[in-house]
Amino acid sequence: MKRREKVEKTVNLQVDIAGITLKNPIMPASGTFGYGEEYAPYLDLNSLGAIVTKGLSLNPKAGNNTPRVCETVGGMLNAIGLQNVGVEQFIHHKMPFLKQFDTPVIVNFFGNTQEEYGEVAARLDELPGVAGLEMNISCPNVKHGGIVFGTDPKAAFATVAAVRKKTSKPLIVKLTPNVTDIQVTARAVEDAGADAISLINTLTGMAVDVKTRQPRLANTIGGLSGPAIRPIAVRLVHQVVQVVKVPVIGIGGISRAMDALEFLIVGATAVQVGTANFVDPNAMATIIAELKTFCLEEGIADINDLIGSLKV
Amino acid sequence: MKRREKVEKTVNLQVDIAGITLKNPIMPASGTFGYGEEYAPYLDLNSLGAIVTKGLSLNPKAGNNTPRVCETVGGMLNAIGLQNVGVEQFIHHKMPFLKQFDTPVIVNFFGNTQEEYGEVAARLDELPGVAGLEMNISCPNVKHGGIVFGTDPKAAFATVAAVRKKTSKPLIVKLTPNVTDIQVTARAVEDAGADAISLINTLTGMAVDVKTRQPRLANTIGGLSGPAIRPIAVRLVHQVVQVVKVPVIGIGGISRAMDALEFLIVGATAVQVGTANFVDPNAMATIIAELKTFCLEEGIADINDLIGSLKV
Amino acid sequence: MKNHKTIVLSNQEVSPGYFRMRILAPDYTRLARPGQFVMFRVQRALLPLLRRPFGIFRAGFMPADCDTMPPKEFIEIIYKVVGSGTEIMQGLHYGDPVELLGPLGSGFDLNLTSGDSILVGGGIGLVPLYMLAESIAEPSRAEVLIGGRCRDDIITVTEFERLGVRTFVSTEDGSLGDRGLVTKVLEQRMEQKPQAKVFACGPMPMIRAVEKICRDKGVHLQVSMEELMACGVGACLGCVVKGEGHTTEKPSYLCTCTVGPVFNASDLAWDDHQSASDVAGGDGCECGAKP
Amino acid sequence: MKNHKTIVLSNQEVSPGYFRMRILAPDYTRLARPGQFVMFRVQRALLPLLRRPFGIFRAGFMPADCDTMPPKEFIEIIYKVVGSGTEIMQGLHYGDPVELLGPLGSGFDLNLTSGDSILVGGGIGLVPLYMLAESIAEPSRAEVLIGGRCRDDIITVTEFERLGVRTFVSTEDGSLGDRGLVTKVLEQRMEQKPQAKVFACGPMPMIRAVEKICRDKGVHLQVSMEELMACGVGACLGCVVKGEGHTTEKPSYLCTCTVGPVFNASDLAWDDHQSASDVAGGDGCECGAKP
Ligand SMILES: Cc1cc2nc3c(=O)[nH]c(=O)nc-3n(C[C@H](O)[C@H](O)[C@H](O)COP(=O)(O)OP(=O)(O)OC[C@H]3O[C@@H](n4cnc5c(N)ncnc54)[C@H](O)[C@@H]3O)c2cc1C
Ligand SMILES: Cc1cc2nc3c(=O)[nH]c(=O)nc-3n(C[C@H](O)[C@H](O)[C@H](O)COP(=O)(O)OP(=O)(O)OC[C@H]3O[C@@H](n4cnc5c(N)ncnc54)[C@H](O)[C@@H]3O)c2cc1C
Ligand SMILES: Cc1cc2nc3c(=O)[nH]c(=O)nc-3n(C[C@H](O)[C@H](O)[C@H](O)COP(=O)(O)O)c2cc1C
Ligand SMILES: Cc1cc2nc3c(=O)[nH]c(=O)nc-3n(C[C@H](O)[C@H](O)[C@H](O)COP(=O)(O)O)c2cc1C
Ligand code: FES
Ligand code: FES
Repeated sequence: MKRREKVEKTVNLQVDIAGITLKNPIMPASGTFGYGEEYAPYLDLNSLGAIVTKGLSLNPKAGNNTPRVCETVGGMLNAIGLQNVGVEQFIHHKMPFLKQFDTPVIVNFFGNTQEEYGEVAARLDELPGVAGLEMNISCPNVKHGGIVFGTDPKAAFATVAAVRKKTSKPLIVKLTPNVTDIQVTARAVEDAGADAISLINTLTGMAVDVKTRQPRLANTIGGLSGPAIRPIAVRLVHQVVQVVKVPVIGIGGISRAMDALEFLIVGATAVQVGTANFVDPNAMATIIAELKTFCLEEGIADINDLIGSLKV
Repeated sequence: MKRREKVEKTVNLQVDIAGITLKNPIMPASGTFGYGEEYAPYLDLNSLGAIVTKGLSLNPKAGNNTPRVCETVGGMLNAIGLQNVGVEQFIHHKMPFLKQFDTPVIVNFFGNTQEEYGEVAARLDELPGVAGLEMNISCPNVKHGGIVFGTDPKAAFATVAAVRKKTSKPLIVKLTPNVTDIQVTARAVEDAGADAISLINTLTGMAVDVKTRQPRLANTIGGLSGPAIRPIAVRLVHQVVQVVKVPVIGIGGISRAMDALEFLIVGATAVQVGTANFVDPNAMATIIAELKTFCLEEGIADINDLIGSLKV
Repeated sequence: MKNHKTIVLSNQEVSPGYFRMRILAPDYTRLARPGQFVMFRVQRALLPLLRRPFGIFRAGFMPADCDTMPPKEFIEIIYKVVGSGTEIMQGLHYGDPVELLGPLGSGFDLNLTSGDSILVGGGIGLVPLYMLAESIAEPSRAEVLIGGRCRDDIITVTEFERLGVRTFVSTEDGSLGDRGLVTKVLEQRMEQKPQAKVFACGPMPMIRAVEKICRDKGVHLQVSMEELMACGVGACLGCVVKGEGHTTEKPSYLCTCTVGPVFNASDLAWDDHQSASDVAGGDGCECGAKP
Repeated sequence: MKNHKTIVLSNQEVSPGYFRMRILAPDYTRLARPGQFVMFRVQRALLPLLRRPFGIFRAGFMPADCDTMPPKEFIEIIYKVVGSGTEIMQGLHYGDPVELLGPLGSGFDLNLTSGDSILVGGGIGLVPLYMLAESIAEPSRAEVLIGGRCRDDIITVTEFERLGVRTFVSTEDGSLGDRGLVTKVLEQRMEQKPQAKVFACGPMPMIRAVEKICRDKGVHLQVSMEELMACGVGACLGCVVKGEGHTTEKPSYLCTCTVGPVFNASDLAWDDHQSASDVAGGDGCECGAKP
């Protein structure tokens, strides 16, 4: 009661990521929000900090065999196989819808080779209405025997540097958590010209149906996401903000404002909400509202004051 | 109903790890079962496949400041700081109790330096009643600026090789999951003379109290364990069994027989139960009983037939 | 298509292991079409994490509480207890808070029901067929073949009969109705009604057998498919089935949640067709009935 | 020390946000000592994962169901709703399955209660003090100082009075009893009863203040401590407090769950003593009472 009296009446939720101004620090995580239109019936897309699309490749990709998803304790595994409509279809059939909104569109993309990464970036660079690119480097590098771009700092540097040459749009690089030392990767992509870093992508995991003795995913191994992974994600963001100057977007297991706040407090400038969209199509709207309430109750006039305010 | 008729009447649960014969593949994970005596009031220690002790160091270790534990979704973080009574006290005050049981005792240990690892191993090597040693290589290497022995394959190799010289007892090496490529570490420790490999130790994680803006653990970062991490653990065991010949012990988020079976099916010869002991002090007894029932129902006469029976 | 934060109205076991739940559901009588489904959130907690998909059995009105209040709309689902989510569901009571996302997906094509119709359902597969039967203009020209492993799996017989739809019951173990697979009955009925269109929902092996029979006879078939789902709205791409002409080189995947769950059988690929329901259907019969 | 798979007998709100739960608990009247606690498993599901520690408020017998059956034993706990676990607890009803591990930990030293005793409790800290009061041979020589932030936090007053123990109530905002900290009352009562031994349980700032007062006056103090716990049996080493003589160079940590929760204050370190309860006690008062 007494506390309420001290409260500020307004709160600024606006944040800035590499020149992109977000109304608030909440946006969907790639691959969990389709191309935006899937959730438009449930959520006002204008209320979001940004819209992040499903990962695009140069050509359409059909994805993996099913089963593609399964639930685990506090999380889920997926092996969608990066199914997507490809960059051209996106431009013609998905972008017009997204342009209607007063919300920055961040396009997530990937390639099978360094060249392909560059080609997609170049194509998207020309595209009006795209506020920024998010580059997913968690894909297997087909030229180098399937090692993942993001797990080898040298490959990460080279790929980001190649993309950097192809676009002047804000470039966010999305890191995989499946590495020994995230700080090395983070510095490599910053050095290669990333304007921002987002993390984490999914942790690789596996589940077995003990009756059939088959993996629960057709692809055997998949990506683990959801609340279960949040502590790992918070730790990784904490480690990355210590060694880079570019802004960081925190991702992993965010379902509520409390969860988003953990990332902001350790130093993320914004966050992405993934699996929680499946659980509650309105999750991001609730998080934004709760964030505001939290700031009001704690007397925080500007959310930027919270960012990196961890007391250790 | 019909199925029950086909059932075998008995089932062999006995497995063999590096010359240690276990009545069944179920044993506690180090650090979650004290020195055995803590759980003796709740569980018949004779019913277990083995007893694995809290990690021992050469000298007693006091551990970290509190808070040392906190719950996360489907898991928990801990930063106990390897508090233990030290090898001498263990020998004089804990071992006599453990010797009463007809259950192999596996002693988990660690060192701050390569030499210390060797010294502890040498001291335990003389000790009658110790069936095997489990070497925890997830500790920061103080001589090399705090990098963790287990995250650098060369350091892992050297440390295991040093310990190997000091003991002729079965040597199990316990791997950390916080690496880019677990297969490299696994091969390194096998080459260095490990008789068996156990995994996983905890994943590093962090949680924040958003009101106080402090980390929930005094140590900031801690180890994530519990059901939340099981998919990651199963994946890592799956990857390791493909590249080593020594038996593998699966660990991570096992609460029920179904969970243990996932590890056995991907190829673990035995499993360890950790956090679940806190949740239910009788967890391992229940798991052993459920394992037997599962085998009976599925018509499996010998649990060894299940090991590595994954169908991909 | 809305997410309703709503409540359970009733929840009753209708056969061993099968429950019928009524949920307060504004607008569903107007919006829901036969064959559609909902994503049901069992509880506000994070366990189970994901919503579970259930077919809509029927939508209806409850008598109004008083003269000035409009009557309340509800839907009913029927579910079988198979895992963690449905185990929690069986414990829900009147007033418990739940969430409904829906109605989702495509429905059956009602234009196809103008002539003779044969509805083929296995176990829980009867659920969407009931709402389809409700919508058929001339129920006397429709019949429903109700199959199950044993007598416990035979549900909704009286409900169909009340609609005036002729029912044929069969169980694999003969514990209720004819002994044998529902597909055997289908072959018999198709001989009687060669012009009938077929509508099927049930475990994957049944669906596959039905598809083969219909393809061989050149009969139009609509099937309701099941796949593991995360989102239910086409965003996660988890729930795909293989479309007609699918090959490894040129794969074609269709979302069960948006393009389906009801498909024209001719729009799908039928060789080596894998599905979650293959897994889900694997459990033995525990009813104790003697064959 | 056993793990009982048992049931809830009753669960009632006794003050806003505070619940009293009765749980079927065989053997507890014989085994439980004042100051001990249980590790309570809220539900069989994995959320919340870990058990929650609660002090034993009392152990007793229920009237037998019929003449030939022995009466049933129960314990009672009183808990404040502060987070996910206690939120689920408040929804539990008669018959709901729960698990009790206990009785655990050390208790108060009853030998110290032969003369005058002052019991000091803040909020939920009254819980273990009540069972201590029950065990005091001459209740009239004991008195209990009941403190809280506001009137909602004042619990168990009548229960202590029924035992014949004199009660002194104080709240920080003055909404019930004297206005001010319970430690102010303690100083006053210690002047009246200079020989009294002190027994304290409550939020960490209170405990620290009580310790200082007693140390300054050279009065024997027993405190019940709270720490975050995972196992409750001494296995995880999560729940330690700093022992007397603790330094960074020569640390001394004692398990709250086995050596404690009740300690002689002189066995603990009191400089910069950190504890979970520092965090837990941080919430504002929401009772709405005007100071
Ligand atoms: C469009 C659609 C409509 C459905 N309609 C009904 C219905 O009307 N009544 C009914 O009882 N069931 C229906 N199902 C299946 C139902 O969704 C699953 O039985 C339920 O999700 C299982 O949840 P659980 O937590 O109890 O089981 P889990 O513990 O999640 O899994 C237990 C078993 O159920 C299987 N399963 C889990 N999720 C699904 C799923 N989405 N689809 C198919 N199998 C699954 C798993 O493979 C596993 O074998 C439908 C599924 C779909 C896709
Ligand atoms: C020996 C002992 C006896 C206790 N007796 C009682 C009692 O009689 N009545 C009562 O209401 N509470 C008691 N507590 C505190 C009680 O255990 C916590 O309030 C409870 O665990 C919170 O659970 P939660 O899931 O609701 O909260 P969480 O969501 O887990 O946490 C919410 C808040 O409670 C704090 N908390 C969580 N666990 C503990 C813990 N183990 N100890 C202290 N604070 C904690 C957290 O720091 C956090 O601020 C006791 C604690 C101990 C150690
Ligand atoms: C079904 C699914 C599909 C995903 N697809 C992509 C993708 O196309 N590109 C990408 O960078 N990340 C993808 N991700 C990862 C998410 O963007 C996010 O990094 C991850 O799920 C962790 O966040 P969460 O725990 O909030 O879900 C996907 C995740 C899921 C669950
Ligand atoms: C409180 C706690 C203490 C632990 N201490 C040790 C230890 O001393 N040595 C060790 O090798 N592992 C230790 N571990 C890791 C466990 O042995 C195990 O590898 C990990 O918890 C994963 O298993 P789980 O998910 O079943 O708990 C500890 C884990 C916990 C939770
Ligand atoms: S369930 Fe997510 S796309 Fe169909
Ligand atoms: S709670 Fe585990 S040692 Fe005390």
